[in-house]
Amino acid sequence: MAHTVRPSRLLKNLNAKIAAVPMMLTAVVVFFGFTLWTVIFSFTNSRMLPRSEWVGFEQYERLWSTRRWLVSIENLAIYGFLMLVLSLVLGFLLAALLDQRIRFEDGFRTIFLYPYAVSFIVTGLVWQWLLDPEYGLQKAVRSLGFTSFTLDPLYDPNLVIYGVLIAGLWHGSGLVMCLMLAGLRGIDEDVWKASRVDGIPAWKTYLFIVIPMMRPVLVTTLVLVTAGIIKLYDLIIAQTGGGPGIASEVPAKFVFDAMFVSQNLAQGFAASTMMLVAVIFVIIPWAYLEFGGKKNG
Amino acid sequence: MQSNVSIKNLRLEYGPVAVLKDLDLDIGKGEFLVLLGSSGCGKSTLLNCIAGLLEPTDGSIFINGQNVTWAEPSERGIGMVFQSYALYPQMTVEGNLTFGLRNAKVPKDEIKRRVAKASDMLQIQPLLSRKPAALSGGQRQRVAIGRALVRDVDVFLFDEPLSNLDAKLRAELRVEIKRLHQRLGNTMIYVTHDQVEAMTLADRIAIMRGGVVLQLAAPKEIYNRPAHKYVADFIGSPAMNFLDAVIDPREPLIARAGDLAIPLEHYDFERHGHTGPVWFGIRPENLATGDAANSAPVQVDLIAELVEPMGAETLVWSTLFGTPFKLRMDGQARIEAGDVVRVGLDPKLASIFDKSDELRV
Amino acid sequence: MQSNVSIKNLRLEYGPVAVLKDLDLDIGKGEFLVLLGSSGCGKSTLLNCIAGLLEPTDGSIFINGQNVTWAEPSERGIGMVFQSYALYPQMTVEGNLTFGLRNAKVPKDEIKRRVAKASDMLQIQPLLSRKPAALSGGQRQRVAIGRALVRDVDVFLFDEPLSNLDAKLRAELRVEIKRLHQRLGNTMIYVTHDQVEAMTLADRIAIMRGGVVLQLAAPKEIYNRPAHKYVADFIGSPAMNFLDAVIDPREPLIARAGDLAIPLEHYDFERHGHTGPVWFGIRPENLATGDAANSAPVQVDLIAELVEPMGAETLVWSTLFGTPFKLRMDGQARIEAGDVVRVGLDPKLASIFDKSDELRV
Amino acid sequence: MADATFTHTTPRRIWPADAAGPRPRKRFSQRNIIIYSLLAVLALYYLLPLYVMMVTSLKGMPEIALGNIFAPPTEITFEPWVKAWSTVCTGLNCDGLSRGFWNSVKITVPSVFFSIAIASVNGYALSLWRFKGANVFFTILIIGAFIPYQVMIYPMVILLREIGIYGDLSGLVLVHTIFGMPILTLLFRNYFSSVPEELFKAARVDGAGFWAIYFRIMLPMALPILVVAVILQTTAIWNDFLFGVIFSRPTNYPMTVQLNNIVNSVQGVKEYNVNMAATLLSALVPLTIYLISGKLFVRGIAAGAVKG
Amino acid sequence: ADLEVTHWWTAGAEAAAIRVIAEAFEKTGHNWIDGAIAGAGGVARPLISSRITGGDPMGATQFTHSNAMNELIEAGYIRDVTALADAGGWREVIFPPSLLDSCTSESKLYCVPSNIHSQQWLWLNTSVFLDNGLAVPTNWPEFVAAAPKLRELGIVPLAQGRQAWQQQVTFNVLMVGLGGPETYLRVYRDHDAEFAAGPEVAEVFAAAVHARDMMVGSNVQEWNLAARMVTDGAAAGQIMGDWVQGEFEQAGKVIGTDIACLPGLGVHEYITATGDAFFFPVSSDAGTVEAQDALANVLLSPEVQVEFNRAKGALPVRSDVDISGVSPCMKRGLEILSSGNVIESVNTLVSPDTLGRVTDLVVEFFSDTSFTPEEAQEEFAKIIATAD
Ligand SMILES: Nc1ncnc2c1ncn2[C@@H]1O[C@H](COP(=O)(O)OP(=O)(O)OP(=O)(O)O)[C@@H](O)[C@H]1O
Ligand SMILES: Nc1ncnc2c1ncn2[C@@H]1O[C@H](COP(=O)(O)OP(=O)(O)OP(=O)(O)O)[C@@H](O)[C@H]1O
Ligand SMILES: [Mg+2]
Ligand SMILES: [Mg+2]
Repeated sequence: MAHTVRPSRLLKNLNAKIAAVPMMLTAVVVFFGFTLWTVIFSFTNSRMLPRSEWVGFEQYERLWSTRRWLVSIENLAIYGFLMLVLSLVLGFLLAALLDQRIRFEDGFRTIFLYPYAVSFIVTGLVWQWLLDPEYGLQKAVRSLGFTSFTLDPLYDPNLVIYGVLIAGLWHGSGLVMCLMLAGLRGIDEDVWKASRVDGIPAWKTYLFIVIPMMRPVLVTTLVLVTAGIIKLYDLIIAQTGGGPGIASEVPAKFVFDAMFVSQNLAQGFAASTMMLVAVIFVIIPWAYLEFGGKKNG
Repeated sequence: MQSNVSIKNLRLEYGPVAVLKDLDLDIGKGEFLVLLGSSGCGKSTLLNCIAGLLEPTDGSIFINGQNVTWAEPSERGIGMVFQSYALYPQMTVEGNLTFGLRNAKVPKDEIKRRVAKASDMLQIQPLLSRKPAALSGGQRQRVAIGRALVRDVDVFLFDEPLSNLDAKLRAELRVEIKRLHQRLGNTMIYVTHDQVEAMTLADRIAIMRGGVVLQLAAPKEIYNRPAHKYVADFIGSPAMNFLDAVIDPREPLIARAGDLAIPLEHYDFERHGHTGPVWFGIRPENLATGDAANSAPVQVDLIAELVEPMGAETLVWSTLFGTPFKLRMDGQARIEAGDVVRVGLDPKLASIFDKSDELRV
Repeated sequence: MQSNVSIKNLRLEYGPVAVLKDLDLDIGKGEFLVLLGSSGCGKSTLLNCIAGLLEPTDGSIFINGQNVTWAEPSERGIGMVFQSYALYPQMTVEGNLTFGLRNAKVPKDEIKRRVAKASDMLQIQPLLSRKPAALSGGQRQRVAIGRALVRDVDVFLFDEPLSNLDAKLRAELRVEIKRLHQRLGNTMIYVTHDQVEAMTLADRIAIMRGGVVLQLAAPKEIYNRPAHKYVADFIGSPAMNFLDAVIDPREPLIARAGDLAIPLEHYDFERHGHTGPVWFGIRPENLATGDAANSAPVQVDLIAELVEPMGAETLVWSTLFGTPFKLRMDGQARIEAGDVVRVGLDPKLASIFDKSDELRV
Repeated sequence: MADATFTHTTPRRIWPADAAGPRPRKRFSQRNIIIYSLLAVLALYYLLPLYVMMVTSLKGMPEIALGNIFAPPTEITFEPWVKAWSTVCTGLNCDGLSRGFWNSVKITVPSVFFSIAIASVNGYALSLWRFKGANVFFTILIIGAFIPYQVMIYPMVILLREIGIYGDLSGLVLVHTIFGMPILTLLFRNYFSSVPEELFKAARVDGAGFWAIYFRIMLPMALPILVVAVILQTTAIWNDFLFGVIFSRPTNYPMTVQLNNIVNSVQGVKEYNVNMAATLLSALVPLTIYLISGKLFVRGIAAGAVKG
Repeated sequence: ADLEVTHWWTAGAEAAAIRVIAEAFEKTGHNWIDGAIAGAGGVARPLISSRITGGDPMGATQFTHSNAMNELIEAGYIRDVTALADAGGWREVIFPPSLLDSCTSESKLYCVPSNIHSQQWLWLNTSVFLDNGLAVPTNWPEFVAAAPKLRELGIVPLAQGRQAWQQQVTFNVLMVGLGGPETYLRVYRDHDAEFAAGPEVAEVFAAAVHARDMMVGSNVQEWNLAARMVTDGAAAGQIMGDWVQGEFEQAGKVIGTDIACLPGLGVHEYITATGDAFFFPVSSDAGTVEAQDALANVLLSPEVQVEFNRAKGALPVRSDVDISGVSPCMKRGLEILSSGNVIESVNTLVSPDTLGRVTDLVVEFFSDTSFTPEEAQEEFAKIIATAD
């Protein structure tokens, strides 16, 4: 018979290991190696081309004294927080409405989901037009006789990020709805019955029983939404270009501009390293939530 | 018997399919009624209608004399226990027990009192501060019962509460539920497809098939005098043996099966003088073997094809006139495959069904 | 008896936890061995080791005399049937049966022949072109057995093949598997936690607990002379009654339980002269009632607390010296809760276990 | 269960709004009115942009200058569509979006194929073969899903340069495959984890190896999740802007980049109608995919994507 | 051979201009592959440089004169065209010579200038003033004074696109025009932070506040849309480089009569004479090199210079070509050039990084009315202190 002695550990599942080589390479070279490279070069004074002249934390000091960076961070914080909360709320609301055994469920679901199919570029452009005071909603409402109606968030530095949020929500809440709906459908029908027998109103059942039961779905959703928020870039490019002024700048754009427009790679690396640090702070609690209690993935 | 839950002409349709077909049922106060039937026969549907979780298409439901057909589940005075427990996973056991009461604004000390009583009764006091995930299956089911208990209602509904548990636990909890019923004296309606549960728990059993009740009677009656071939076949394990027989109109007191002539003068007819093709049914445990066989009115010799020793008893599989024929013998009986067994058959203990409508004759 | 599957010193650890602890087992050619034990005792783990689906930490496995400890599952000459059927959902029944053969590049007509034979034996010919989704549970399980059958192997492994089926179907398929074994004469290793299956199918039963085999013996032996209190408790439904008793060194042939003195001169001791605290165990079906009670060596009067009529028999729940005590009576016995029953107890039929090591004395 | 909801006779769950007491049923309860009006209002928010784009893209420039964006076109013209597709200029290239469209196809098809092929094998190996150390790589990969692309772009440029495929379609395909890997692998891993392990064991007893099990057992079973993956990847890659800008040369620009160019190359008056037609054109493929297979998407998500 | 040429000339007049070059180039038997990148230099520059460093260089690329190219030149990515220049005698014909200096490194030439642009212009729609009974301003202070009246009439005094580079241009035009060349150079050439915090620069910031107020209401992004506001009469003026003339002319305006121009804002008449240039990434492909040679020669051929610059509204880089027919404003520009009132562009004075920081500051300042000039100047001085 083929194996009478214990085969070598390395050769065990050899095919599986070979098949996983692309993944290992990606993980080690790209996600780990590249990130490390970027972090290392953020301590140089590289300009247009990477070079290894060490300058310590100089890039970071400069970064944190740059107004545009601070504005970017603040914008991302506002957008991220609101996007997270509102897309979860809106997505859940939509899913809960669709879960009421309504008619035309497929139709409504498609309506809520289709924005997810279009690119951020399209999303940004559309909402730029809709929120254009000379052309879009404001003009339309004014022409109905409400002449004092104002809706021009994209031209108000204090409101522009909310204008972006409207577009972001439009784009992303459909997917959240989809995930939530799957979660709701996965909940034991008997729990609903039990709460009905207990005489608990529907909203309370959702709030105190159903939502806590949907933790796995919520975690998945959270991961997807958060990963999307940090990468916020295309939408800004298409909708506001960072303006008015620098009022809607975001870190991803800051990095891009620093690396390619200002040709200060190291500054861009420093900024992206800061983004990485922020991400790690997001991931740690998530990993804890996800894997903390139980073993085995 | 004063009727506590009363169902009149209940009909429920899913589109063109009627799941409950003009069903009538009266359940007395304090009665333990078991709804028994195979999967898909409409037991859960009926229970959900009584609970108010499904809207019937037609008919009405009375609880304590009041028409509750359109009332909210929480207003019907019912408590319900589910197969999957349906505990609220993120609340403690105490939270689970009290959620409904707190919601109904029951005073604090009243809640306390009821929880104490229920948890005492079910011996779940040490678990009160745990979450359901930290409980075993049996404990969860006990909490689920407790949740119904604290509602202080007249009618308890159980939907296969034990079928997710393993055999040992099932037997234990079955006894607990029976005891609970004896102590509380509430009306209980209990859905199951396990005949042992039905036989041991019920005051009366309603056997359902295809949305109608085939027979509603006490367990012994159902066991000894099944009204329908389906009931006879469904109840009893191993199932009843059926022989293809004919009652000739010329000799209405003899059933002929194969080359046997079975005298029926001691058979307790439901429909006297019935003739024609029939199923002659006899339970494996009602067949006499050994010495007793020789004194039975009818005797046959069978070849044991397969012997299943099961500890306390032994099952023997054989064939008679081309159909499988089982007998149940004592656990210590020494018999092996290939042996010939003389079997005695007492028509008094048999059940005979008309072949066309499958009803008892 | 020539040994076909032989397991030596098998050890399997998940991290620090040893799931199988230096387990030894010899299974004879053509034997039907059942692994019985409660959930989590390591039955599936052992079976998976034999099949080559898990790598043991230590020890070795021989099949047909060859060391296969490190061989691929497909090279071991085994066929396996799983609890969840594990049919390939996108293939037809025929595809399912032939997948392994096609993998092994068996010639076309040989495949045809084997499929014909297996499907004939299992009566699944009409199903060959259907997908598993279009089959009932019983049919699926039959196909799963067929898949093992066509491999034409010496050893069949079954992992709780029937536990996903309903009671009626389970009883039927059980008989089929038994017949299959009688016809094929293969070695079969069958995992279950259902004692009825174990009792009826097995040539020998290995009762496992916590990764070790507690007792390996024929069903009757296990039922009548359990070697361990756990085995005694596990086998038999309802479970054996246990009385807290003491054998005084001064009178080694009397066990005292409560105010009873039970003479042991007819008890078949395993460890002669054993004294000290013991469990005195007696099965509910070995208790005599009625006239027979009066002629038994020991007699007690019990109050029936709960009566469970189960058709062919009736269970009576009572209490003796503070512990629950069950008796099993005839199905036609007329008894109700509250009645006093005289019970006769024959030490010859009892099993006694040492309290410290729980082994039979 | 959804299928049954469209028949009149379906018994409803009774809800609090239906209250107590014997009373006849109403077809439109208060509850339904609230639900449907909420849904209608929300649907408006989601449909508004599509409506405006549609309507505007069918108007002529004079009408746009005058009118209300919500007014339907008085005279429908398809000229903006034609212009957007085939004649609008970026610099000297006046072949509209059509070139970008084919570029997008050329980028999307291989990228979707390779990223799914690799990720599904990863997910399969991770969930069923579980070799030592696999989880370390997987963890890095998942953390990688969060890392902003900006962190990795520059070294990526260097890598592609060193391999010699910078600016090539193959380079872009590689980039999409790499950055699509985390989420897709997670998706497939979760899905394959929910496949009964016994099936895998049965196949091993039947003598099937790594690839045989993958191709003949697992892949055919993975249809729901494949649909999800194809939809997600197609839309993500089709809609990608950043990688398209950085890793391709103008002759290879995907549609999104071209769209941005066209919309931003203002020559005289802003031609809203052409821009919107161009926008709709660029969104056409993913939109069609969603409209056709949205139901499968939802089902697939429910089947495997949701488990944590 | 095929030659891919990247550029960001996508606006109407610019596109017409590049077509002139492309057509002339194709006459030499080579094939022009157009690599237009929309969205101005800010979008295009990174793409161009990442393609060059990424090993996928285009055949040639348009670029503004700036330090941005220096690193690429130093790293050896850009072709040395000294030989071509010597053969074509470029040093003799190109005027002003500073055009070549800015892309000369270690006495080797790396670019081919194509046109001269000057940024320091204020353009005014004369009919807006005259129709409303106002005099056409002749300098910045007069323009500021007229602003309130224009506002009353519902006219935006100053139309400016909101893109970052335009705001930067606006600010630096104010710096040259109002502060004068000394101020400008002390800040950007000498990086004199103390001076940058001083009163001269404070005046520039004060003017910037005026500009900020005058810009309210010009909610457009692109410069050509801002130009359109001017030609439509929705706005009165625009600060923009001379390339904007192309847009005015396309709208049917006559430069000099319909549109008035004030170089150096009519205060300090100094202009930068920088323009666009073409760079040739190093290529090992002989065909490509040949095509590059051809393009270099086409760019500087007198016919192309005339036609191209006429279309683009820029000045030719050769002093020996016929410039009859250029607008009065261009003539004015040429005069200023000849008189030597030329200053270096910020692009060549400071690094893109420094300029980027200045741009960020200016952009924020122009968009946020609560940003006081004092704060802004303080920030500005900080940037200058670390400028390079
Ligand atoms: N939502 C539904 N739409 C259509 N038919 C349904 C629906 N729910 C249940 N049914 C049908 O109603 C019949 C009765 O279902 P019910 O759940 O009452 O059966 P049951 O007796 O409780 O079975 P089980 O023992 O499996 O729980 C079944 O045939 C089922 O197919
Ligand atoms: N992958 C694993 N990691 C750690 N422990 C495991 C793993 N798989 C099984 N075990 C443990 O091994 C023990 C034996 O498991 P096994 O599946 O063999 O039990 P079993 O006897 O087949 O039970 P059941 O009747 O429930 O199938 C259990 O206690 C289980 O917790
Ligand atoms: Mg049911
Ligand atoms: Mg198991």
